[in-house]
Amino acid sequence: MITVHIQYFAILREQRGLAHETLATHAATAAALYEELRDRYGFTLPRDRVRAAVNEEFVAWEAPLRDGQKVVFIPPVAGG
Amino acid sequence: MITVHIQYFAILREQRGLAHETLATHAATAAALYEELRDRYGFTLPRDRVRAAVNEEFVAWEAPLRDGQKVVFIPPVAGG
Amino acid sequence: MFRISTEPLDSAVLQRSLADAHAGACVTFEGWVRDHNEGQPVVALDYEAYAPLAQKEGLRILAEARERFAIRGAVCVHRVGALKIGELAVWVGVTAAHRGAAFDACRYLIDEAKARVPIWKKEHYGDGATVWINCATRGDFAHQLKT
Amino acid sequence: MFRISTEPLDSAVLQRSLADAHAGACVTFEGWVRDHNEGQPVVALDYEAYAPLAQKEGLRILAEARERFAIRGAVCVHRVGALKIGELAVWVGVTAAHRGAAFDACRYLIDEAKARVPIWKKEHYGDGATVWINCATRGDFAHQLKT
Repeated sequence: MITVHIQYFAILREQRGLAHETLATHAATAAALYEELRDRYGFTLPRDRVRAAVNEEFVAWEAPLRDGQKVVFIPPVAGG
Repeated sequence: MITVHIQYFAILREQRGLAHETLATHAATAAALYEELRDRYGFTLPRDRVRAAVNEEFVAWEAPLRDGQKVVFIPPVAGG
Repeated sequence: MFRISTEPLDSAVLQRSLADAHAGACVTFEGWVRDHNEGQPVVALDYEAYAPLAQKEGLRILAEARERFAIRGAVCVHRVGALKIGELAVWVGVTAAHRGAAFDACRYLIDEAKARVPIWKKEHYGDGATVWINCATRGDFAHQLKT
Repeated sequence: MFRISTEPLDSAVLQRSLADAHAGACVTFEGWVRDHNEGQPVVALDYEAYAPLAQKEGLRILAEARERFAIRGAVCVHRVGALKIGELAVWVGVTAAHRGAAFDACRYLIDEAKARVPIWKKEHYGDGATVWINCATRGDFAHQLKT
Protein backbone atom coordinates (compact mmCIF):
# COMPACT_ATOMS: atom_id res chain seq x y z
CA MET A 1 0.00 0.00 0.00
CA ILE A 2 1.37 3.41 -1.02
CA THR A 3 0.06 6.92 -0.58
CA VAL A 4 -0.04 9.24 -3.61
CA HIS A 5 -1.10 12.84 -4.12
CA ILE A 6 -3.45 13.21 -7.06
CA GLN A 7 -4.29 16.49 -8.78
CA TYR A 8 -7.26 16.62 -11.17
CA PHE A 9 -7.73 18.96 -14.11
CA ALA A 10 -10.47 19.87 -16.54
CA ILE A 11 -13.01 17.11 -17.23
CA LEU A 12 -11.41 14.79 -14.64
CA ARG A 13 -11.66 17.48 -11.95
CA GLU A 14 -15.32 17.97 -12.77
CA GLN A 15 -16.09 14.25 -12.85
CA ARG A 16 -14.19 13.68 -9.59
CA GLY A 17 -15.78 16.76 -7.99
CA LEU A 18 -12.52 17.99 -6.47
CA ALA A 19 -9.13 19.30 -7.53
CA HIS A 20 -6.80 17.14 -5.46
CA GLU A 21 -6.75 14.34 -2.94
CA THR A 22 -4.28 12.12 -1.12
CA LEU A 23 -5.07 8.47 -1.57
CA ALA A 24 -3.86 5.09 -0.32
CA THR A 25 -3.74 2.56 -3.13
CA HIS A 26 -2.53 -0.92 -4.04
CA ALA A 27 -1.97 0.22 -7.64
CA ALA A 28 1.58 -0.58 -8.71
CA THR A 29 1.54 1.56 -11.86
CA ALA A 30 -0.05 4.76 -13.16
CA ALA A 31 -2.17 2.58 -15.43
CA ALA A 32 -3.56 0.56 -12.53
CA LEU A 33 -4.26 3.71 -10.54
CA TYR A 34 -6.16 5.30 -13.44
CA GLU A 35 -8.30 2.20 -13.91
CA GLU A 36 -9.00 2.10 -10.16
CA LEU A 37 -10.10 5.75 -10.12
CA ARG A 38 -12.07 5.31 -13.32
CA ASP A 39 -14.06 2.47 -11.78
CA ARG A 40 -14.63 4.41 -8.58
CA TYR A 41 -15.54 7.82 -10.07
CA GLY A 42 -16.92 6.95 -13.48
CA PHE A 43 -14.38 8.88 -15.57
CA THR A 44 -15.66 8.81 -19.15
CA LEU A 45 -12.23 9.00 -20.81
CA PRO A 46 -10.72 5.61 -21.63
CA ARG A 47 -7.07 5.27 -20.64
CA ASP A 48 -5.83 5.40 -24.24
CA ARG A 49 -6.99 9.02 -24.47
CA VAL A 50 -5.25 10.08 -21.27
CA ARG A 51 -1.59 10.53 -20.38
CA ALA A 52 0.04 10.14 -16.97
CA ALA A 53 2.46 12.52 -15.24
CA VAL A 54 4.38 11.80 -12.05
CA ASN A 55 6.21 14.52 -10.13
CA GLU A 56 5.62 17.01 -12.96
CA GLU A 57 6.92 14.86 -15.80
CA PHE A 58 5.12 12.71 -18.35
CA VAL A 59 5.66 8.99 -17.60
CA ALA A 60 4.87 5.70 -19.32
CA TRP A 61 1.69 4.05 -18.07
CA GLU A 62 3.66 1.04 -16.83
CA ALA A 63 6.18 3.05 -14.81
CA PRO A 64 6.03 1.88 -11.15
CA LEU A 65 4.31 4.19 -8.67
CA ARG A 66 6.14 5.02 -5.45
CA ASP A 67 4.99 6.25 -2.09
CA GLY A 68 4.54 10.02 -1.83
CA GLN A 69 4.54 10.75 -5.55
CA LYS A 70 2.44 13.48 -7.16
CA VAL A 71 0.26 11.99 -9.87
CA VAL A 72 -1.67 13.86 -12.58
CA PHE A 73 -3.75 12.32 -15.35
CA ILE A 74 -3.76 14.47 -18.48
CA PRO A 75 -7.00 14.51 -20.50
CA PRO A 76 -6.69 15.37 -24.23
CA VAL A 77 -5.15 18.83 -24.37
CA ALA A 78 -6.73 21.75 -26.22
CA GLY A 79 -4.58 24.85 -25.92
CA GLY A 80 -4.54 27.64 -28.48
CA MET B 1 7.10 61.44 -83.31
CA ILE B 2 5.20 61.16 -80.03
CA THR B 3 5.58 62.86 -76.70
CA VAL B 4 5.66 60.74 -73.53
CA HIS B 5 5.95 61.54 -69.84
CA ILE B 6 8.59 59.43 -68.13
CA GLN B 7 8.95 58.99 -64.40
CA TYR B 8 12.15 57.48 -63.00
CA PHE B 9 12.55 55.51 -59.78
CA ALA B 10 15.37 54.13 -57.69
CA ILE B 11 18.54 53.27 -59.62
CA LEU B 12 17.12 54.64 -62.88
CA ARG B 13 16.31 57.98 -61.23
CA GLU B 14 19.85 58.19 -59.91
CA GLN B 15 21.44 57.21 -63.22
CA ARG B 16 19.22 59.65 -65.11
CA GLY B 17 19.78 62.39 -62.52
CA LEU B 18 16.14 63.43 -62.41
CA ALA B 19 12.76 62.06 -61.38
CA HIS B 20 10.67 62.83 -64.47
CA GLU B 21 10.84 64.32 -67.91
CA THR B 22 8.68 64.81 -70.96
CA LEU B 23 10.33 63.54 -74.11
CA ALA B 24 9.74 63.48 -77.85
CA THR B 25 10.66 60.10 -79.32
CA HIS B 26 10.41 57.98 -82.44
CA ALA B 27 10.20 54.83 -80.27
CA ALA B 28 7.14 52.80 -81.24
CA THR B 29 7.21 50.49 -78.21
CA ALA B 30 8.23 50.56 -74.56
CA ALA B 31 11.13 48.30 -75.50
CA ALA B 32 12.45 50.72 -78.12
CA LEU B 33 12.08 53.63 -75.70
CA TYR B 34 14.03 51.83 -72.97
CA GLU B 35 16.85 51.00 -75.36
CA GLU B 36 16.94 54.60 -76.56
CA LEU B 37 17.16 55.93 -72.99
CA ARG B 38 19.67 53.27 -72.02
CA ASP B 39 21.98 54.34 -74.85
CA ARG B 40 21.56 57.99 -74.01
CA TYR B 41 21.92 57.81 -70.20
CA GLY B 42 24.00 54.70 -69.65
CA PHE B 43 21.47 52.73 -67.60
CA THR B 44 23.27 49.67 -66.26
CA LEU B 45 20.21 47.41 -66.11
CA PRO B 46 19.66 45.32 -69.25
CA ARG B 47 16.10 45.32 -70.47
CA ASP B 48 15.44 41.72 -69.38
CA ARG B 49 15.78 42.82 -65.74
CA VAL B 50 13.33 45.72 -66.10
CA ARG B 51 9.57 45.85 -66.58
CA ALA B 52 7.55 48.55 -68.30
CA ALA B 53 4.42 50.31 -67.06
CA VAL B 54 2.21 52.61 -69.08
CA ASN B 55 -0.47 54.78 -67.47
CA GLU B 56 -0.01 53.01 -64.13
CA GLU B 57 -0.31 49.44 -65.42
CA PHE B 58 2.31 46.88 -66.31
CA VAL B 59 2.52 46.37 -70.08
CA ALA B 60 4.29 44.00 -72.45
CA TRP B 61 7.51 45.39 -73.90
CA GLU B 62 6.09 45.25 -77.39
CA ALA B 63 2.89 47.16 -76.59
CA PRO B 64 2.71 50.23 -78.88
CA LEU B 65 3.45 53.61 -77.29
CA ARG B 66 0.97 56.42 -77.86
CA ASP B 67 1.25 60.15 -77.63
CA GLY B 68 0.79 61.58 -74.12
CA GLN B 69 1.24 58.33 -72.22
CA LYS B 70 2.91 58.10 -68.81
CA VAL B 71 5.77 55.62 -68.96
CA VAL B 72 7.64 54.10 -66.02
CA PHE B 73 10.44 51.54 -66.20
CA ILE B 74 10.46 49.26 -63.17
CA PRO B 75 13.89 48.11 -61.94
CA PRO B 76 14.00 44.83 -59.97
CA VAL B 77 11.76 45.36 -56.95
CA ALA B 78 12.91 44.84 -53.37
CA GLY B 79 10.12 45.53 -50.93
CA GLY B 80 9.88 43.95 -47.51
CA MET C 1 10.36 32.38 -23.14
CA PHE C 2 7.29 30.29 -22.33
CA ARG C 3 4.71 31.43 -19.83
CA ILE C 4 1.23 30.61 -18.55
CA SER C 5 -0.56 33.85 -17.69
CA THR C 6 -3.59 34.45 -15.51
CA GLU C 7 -3.60 38.08 -16.68
CA PRO C 8 -4.73 39.39 -20.10
CA LEU C 9 -1.96 39.29 -22.72
CA ASP C 10 -0.64 42.50 -24.29
CA SER C 11 0.68 41.68 -27.74
CA ALA C 12 2.45 45.04 -28.16
CA VAL C 13 4.46 44.45 -24.97
CA LEU C 14 5.23 40.87 -25.97
CA GLN C 15 6.39 41.90 -29.41
CA ARG C 16 8.61 44.66 -28.03
CA SER C 17 10.35 42.00 -25.95
CA LEU C 18 11.56 40.49 -29.25
CA ALA C 19 13.15 43.71 -30.59
CA ASP C 20 16.50 42.80 -32.15
CA ALA C 21 18.67 44.75 -34.59
CA HIS C 22 19.91 41.50 -36.14
CA ALA C 23 16.38 40.33 -36.98
CA GLY C 24 14.79 41.16 -40.33
CA ALA C 25 11.55 39.25 -39.81
CA CYS C 26 9.06 38.84 -36.99
CA VAL C 27 6.13 36.45 -37.37
CA THR C 28 3.42 36.30 -34.73
CA PHE C 29 0.48 34.02 -34.17
CA GLU C 30 -2.46 35.08 -32.02
CA GLY C 31 -5.21 32.72 -30.99
CA TRP C 32 -8.43 34.64 -30.40
CA VAL C 33 -11.58 33.42 -28.70
CA ARG C 34 -13.93 32.86 -31.62
CA ASP C 35 -17.70 33.26 -31.39
CA HIS C 36 -18.37 29.84 -32.90
CA ASN C 37 -16.92 26.33 -33.11
CA GLU C 38 -18.11 23.68 -35.54
CA GLY C 39 -21.32 25.57 -36.16
CA GLN C 40 -22.17 26.16 -32.49
CA PRO C 41 -22.30 29.72 -31.11
CA VAL C 42 -19.70 30.10 -28.35
CA VAL C 43 -20.23 32.75 -25.67
CA ALA C 44 -17.14 32.27 -23.49
CA LEU C 45 -14.20 29.96 -22.80
CA ASP C 46 -12.36 28.68 -19.78
CA TYR C 47 -8.72 27.70 -20.13
CA GLU C 48 -7.00 25.67 -17.48
CA ALA C 49 -3.37 24.51 -17.31
CA TYR C 50 -1.26 22.12 -15.31
CA ALA C 51 1.23 24.93 -14.96
CA PRO C 52 4.49 23.22 -13.86
CA LEU C 53 4.32 20.61 -16.62
CA ALA C 54 2.99 23.12 -19.17
CA GLN C 55 6.03 25.27 -18.45
CA LYS C 56 8.47 22.38 -18.92
CA GLU C 57 6.80 21.14 -22.10
CA GLY C 58 6.61 24.69 -23.46
CA LEU C 59 10.34 25.20 -22.93
CA ARG C 60 11.07 21.87 -24.62
CA ILE C 61 9.08 22.95 -27.68
CA LEU C 62 10.94 26.27 -27.81
CA ALA C 63 14.27 24.43 -27.62
CA GLU C 64 13.19 22.14 -30.47
CA ALA C 65 12.28 25.16 -32.61
CA ARG C 66 15.70 26.69 -31.98
CA GLU C 67 17.36 23.47 -33.10
CA ARG C 68 15.27 23.09 -36.24
CA PHE C 69 15.07 26.65 -37.53
CA ALA C 70 17.53 29.54 -37.89
CA ILE C 71 15.67 31.84 -35.53
CA ARG C 72 16.81 34.49 -33.09
CA GLY C 73 14.02 35.04 -30.55
CA ALA C 74 10.93 33.01 -29.69
CA VAL C 75 8.16 33.62 -27.16
CA CYS C 76 4.98 31.72 -26.37
CA VAL C 77 2.49 32.85 -23.74
CA HIS C 78 -0.83 31.15 -23.03
CA ARG C 79 -3.62 32.74 -21.07
CA VAL C 80 -5.68 30.77 -18.54
CA GLY C 81 -8.94 31.60 -16.77
CA ALA C 82 -12.30 32.82 -18.03
CA LEU C 83 -12.02 34.47 -21.45
CA LYS C 84 -14.55 36.42 -23.47
CA ILE C 85 -15.11 36.47 -27.23
CA GLY C 86 -12.29 38.32 -28.99
CA GLU C 87 -9.81 37.94 -26.15
CA LEU C 88 -6.28 36.80 -26.79
CA ALA C 89 -5.79 33.18 -25.64
CA VAL C 90 -2.28 32.51 -26.92
CA TRP C 91 0.53 34.61 -28.38
CA VAL C 92 3.51 33.20 -30.27
CA GLY C 93 6.23 35.42 -31.70
CA VAL C 94 9.41 34.49 -33.54
CA THR C 95 12.21 36.63 -34.95
CA ALA C 96 14.82 35.60 -37.50
CA ALA C 97 17.22 37.13 -39.98
CA HIS C 98 14.99 35.81 -42.80
CA ARG C 99 11.27 35.28 -43.01
CA GLY C 100 11.19 31.59 -43.97
CA ALA C 101 12.59 30.45 -40.63
CA ALA C 102 10.32 32.84 -38.72
CA PHE C 103 7.18 31.51 -40.43
CA ASP C 104 8.19 27.86 -40.08
CA ALA C 105 9.18 28.16 -36.42
CA CYS C 106 6.04 30.12 -35.49
CA ARG C 107 3.88 27.45 -37.10
CA TYR C 108 5.87 24.68 -35.39
CA LEU C 109 5.50 26.33 -31.98
CA ILE C 110 1.74 26.75 -32.11
CA ASP C 111 1.17 23.29 -33.64
CA GLU C 112 3.28 21.55 -30.99
CA ALA C 113 1.93 23.69 -28.15
CA LYS C 114 -1.65 22.80 -29.10
CA ALA C 115 -0.79 19.11 -29.34
CA ARG C 116 1.43 18.68 -26.29
CA VAL C 117 1.13 21.36 -23.61
CA PRO C 118 -1.27 20.38 -20.79
CA ILE C 119 -3.84 23.12 -21.30
CA TRP C 120 -7.56 22.47 -21.53
CA LYS C 121 -10.39 24.45 -23.02
CA LYS C 122 -14.03 24.42 -22.00
CA GLU C 123 -16.51 26.07 -24.33
CA HIS C 124 -19.69 27.72 -23.09
CA TYR C 125 -22.51 27.75 -25.64
CA GLY C 126 -25.48 30.04 -26.09
CA ASP C 127 -27.87 27.44 -24.65
CA GLY C 128 -25.90 27.12 -21.39
CA ALA C 129 -24.23 23.83 -22.30
CA THR C 130 -20.47 23.40 -21.83
CA VAL C 131 -17.97 21.03 -23.43
CA TRP C 132 -14.35 20.21 -22.65
CA ILE C 133 -12.84 20.31 -26.14
CA ASN C 134 -11.32 17.05 -27.42
CA CYS C 135 -12.71 15.16 -24.40
CA ALA C 136 -15.93 13.88 -25.95
CA THR C 137 -16.30 10.08 -25.87
CA ARG C 138 -18.56 7.84 -27.88
CA GLY C 139 -21.18 8.03 -25.11
CA ASP C 140 -21.13 11.84 -25.18
CA PHE C 141 -21.73 11.89 -28.90
CA ALA C 142 -24.70 9.54 -28.53
CA HIS C 143 -26.06 11.84 -25.84
CA GLN C 144 -25.56 14.91 -28.01
CA LEU C 145 -27.42 13.29 -30.88
CA LYS C 146 -30.39 12.56 -28.63
CA THR C 147 -30.73 16.13 -27.28
CA MET D 1 -6.39 46.91 -47.29
CA PHE D 2 -3.11 47.76 -49.00
CA ARG D 3 -1.30 50.99 -48.34
CA ILE D 4 2.02 52.73 -48.94
CA SER D 5 2.86 54.87 -45.92
CA THR D 6 5.28 57.74 -45.58
CA GLU D 7 4.67 57.70 -41.81
CA PRO D 8 6.01 55.14 -39.29
CA LEU D 9 3.79 52.05 -38.98
CA ASP D 10 2.07 51.23 -35.69
CA SER D 11 1.53 47.48 -35.55
CA ALA D 12 -0.85 47.66 -32.58
CA VAL D 13 -3.16 50.00 -34.49
CA LEU D 14 -2.94 47.87 -37.63
CA GLN D 15 -3.71 44.69 -35.74
CA ARG D 16 -6.69 46.27 -33.98
CA SER D 17 -8.11 47.04 -37.42
CA LEU D 18 -8.38 43.26 -37.94
CA ALA D 19 -10.41 42.58 -34.75
CA ASP D 20 -13.17 40.10 -35.65
CA ALA D 21 -15.30 37.91 -33.38
CA HIS D 22 -15.51 35.25 -36.11
CA ALA D 23 -11.71 34.93 -36.34
CA GLY D 24 -9.81 32.42 -34.22
CA ALA D 25 -6.36 33.09 -35.63
CA CYS D 26 -4.33 36.15 -36.53
CA VAL D 27 -0.92 35.79 -38.15
CA THR D 28 1.28 38.81 -38.72
CA PHE D 29 4.54 39.35 -40.53
CA GLU D 30 6.75 42.32 -39.77
CA GLY D 31 9.77 43.21 -41.86
CA TRP D 32 12.31 45.05 -39.73
CA VAL D 33 15.35 46.98 -40.91
CA ARG D 34 18.20 44.62 -40.08
CA ASP D 35 21.69 45.81 -39.17
CA HIS D 36 23.36 43.58 -41.75
CA ASN D 37 22.81 42.04 -45.18
CA GLU D 38 24.93 39.27 -46.65
CA GLY D 39 27.70 39.97 -44.16
CA GLN D 40 27.77 43.75 -44.67
CA PRO D 41 26.87 46.09 -41.79
CA VAL D 42 23.84 48.19 -42.78
CA VAL D 43 23.31 51.56 -41.09
CA ALA D 44 20.10 52.76 -42.77
CA LEU D 45 17.69 52.08 -45.62
CA ASP D 46 15.71 54.09 -48.11
CA TYR D 47 12.49 52.66 -49.50
CA GLU D 48 10.87 54.17 -52.55
CA ALA D 49 7.63 53.16 -54.27
CA TYR D 50 5.83 53.86 -57.50
CA ALA D 51 2.74 54.44 -55.42
CA PRO D 52 -0.19 54.24 -57.90
CA LEU D 53 1.01 50.95 -59.39
CA ALA D 54 2.13 49.60 -56.01
CA GLN D 55 -1.39 50.21 -54.74
CA LYS D 56 -3.00 48.39 -57.68
CA GLU D 57 -0.61 45.44 -57.51
CA GLY D 58 -1.00 45.24 -53.71
CA LEU D 59 -4.79 45.04 -54.04
CA ARG D 60 -4.45 42.35 -56.72
CA ILE D 61 -2.28 40.26 -54.36
CA LEU D 62 -4.80 40.66 -51.53
CA ALA D 63 -7.61 39.56 -53.85
CA GLU D 64 -5.59 36.51 -54.89
CA ALA D 65 -5.05 35.58 -51.23
CA ARG D 66 -8.79 35.83 -50.58
CA GLU D 67 -9.46 33.49 -53.48
CA ARG D 68 -6.86 30.92 -52.48
CA PHE D 69 -7.26 30.80 -48.70
CA ALA D 70 -10.23 30.73 -46.29
CA ILE D 71 -9.34 34.01 -44.61
CA ARG D 72 -11.44 36.79 -43.12
CA GLY D 73 -9.30 39.94 -42.99
CA ALA D 74 -6.01 40.86 -44.65
CA VAL D 75 -3.91 44.00 -44.45
CA CYS D 76 -0.55 44.92 -45.96
CA VAL D 77 1.16 48.26 -45.37
CA HIS D 78 4.61 49.18 -46.64
CA ARG D 79 6.61 52.09 -45.34
CA VAL D 80 8.62 54.34 -47.66
CA GLY D 81 11.28 56.97 -46.94
CA ALA D 82 14.44 56.91 -44.84
CA LEU D 83 14.35 54.13 -42.23
CA LYS D 84 16.68 53.39 -39.35
CA ILE D 85 17.79 50.03 -37.97
CA GLY D 86 14.97 48.28 -36.12
CA GLU D 87 12.20 50.26 -37.82
CA LEU D 88 9.17 48.53 -39.25
CA ALA D 89 9.34 48.45 -43.07
CA VAL D 90 6.34 46.28 -43.87
CA TRP D 91 3.40 44.89 -41.88
CA VAL D 92 1.17 42.06 -43.06
CA GLY D 93 -1.71 40.74 -40.98
CA VAL D 94 -4.25 38.04 -41.77
CA THR D 95 -7.19 36.71 -39.77
CA ALA D 96 -9.05 33.44 -40.33
CA ALA D 97 -11.29 31.04 -38.49
CA HIS D 98 -8.40 28.53 -38.42
CA ARG D 99 -4.67 29.03 -38.24
CA GLY D 100 -3.60 27.10 -41.34
CA ALA D 101 -5.24 29.56 -43.73
CA ALA D 102 -3.91 32.53 -41.76
CA PHE D 103 -0.30 31.26 -41.93
CA ASP D 104 -0.51 30.32 -45.61
CA ALA D 105 -2.14 33.59 -46.66
CA CYS D 106 0.30 35.73 -44.65
CA ARG D 107 3.23 33.96 -46.26
CA TYR D 108 1.67 34.31 -49.71
CA LEU D 109 1.09 38.03 -49.23
CA ILE D 110 4.63 38.88 -48.19
CA ASP D 111 6.21 36.61 -50.81
CA GLU D 112 4.14 38.09 -53.62
CA ALA D 113 4.50 41.65 -52.36
CA LYS D 114 8.28 41.32 -52.29
CA ALA D 115 8.33 39.84 -55.78
CA ARG D 116 5.80 42.05 -57.54
CA VAL D 117 5.04 45.38 -55.88
CA PRO D 118 7.11 48.26 -57.32
CA ILE D 119 9.03 49.16 -54.19
CA TRP D 120 12.80 49.59 -54.10
CA LYS D 121 15.30 49.42 -51.29
CA LYS D 122 18.65 51.17 -51.06
CA GLU D 123 21.03 50.04 -48.37
CA HIS D 124 23.51 52.39 -46.73
CA TYR D 125 26.62 50.67 -45.38
CA GLY D 126 29.02 51.58 -42.61
CA ASP D 127 31.68 52.72 -45.12
CA GLY D 128 29.33 55.21 -46.81
CA ALA D 129 28.62 53.01 -49.85
CA THR D 130 25.03 52.49 -51.02
CA VAL D 131 23.43 49.76 -53.11
CA TRP D 132 20.02 49.42 -54.71
CA ILE D 133 19.11 45.86 -53.72
CA ASN D 134 18.60 43.40 -56.61
CA CYS D 135 19.86 45.97 -59.11
CA ALA D 136 23.50 44.88 -59.28
CA THR D 137 24.69 43.93 -62.75
CA ARG D 138 27.70 41.88 -63.77
CA GLY D 139 29.75 45.06 -64.01
CA ASP D 140 28.80 46.11 -60.49
CA PHE D 141 29.91 42.80 -59.06
CA ALA D 142 33.27 43.07 -60.82
CA HIS D 143 33.60 46.53 -59.36
CA GLN D 144 32.71 45.31 -55.88
CA LEU D 145 35.32 42.57 -56.09
CA LYS D 146 37.99 45.11 -56.97
CA THR D 147 37.25 47.48 -54.07
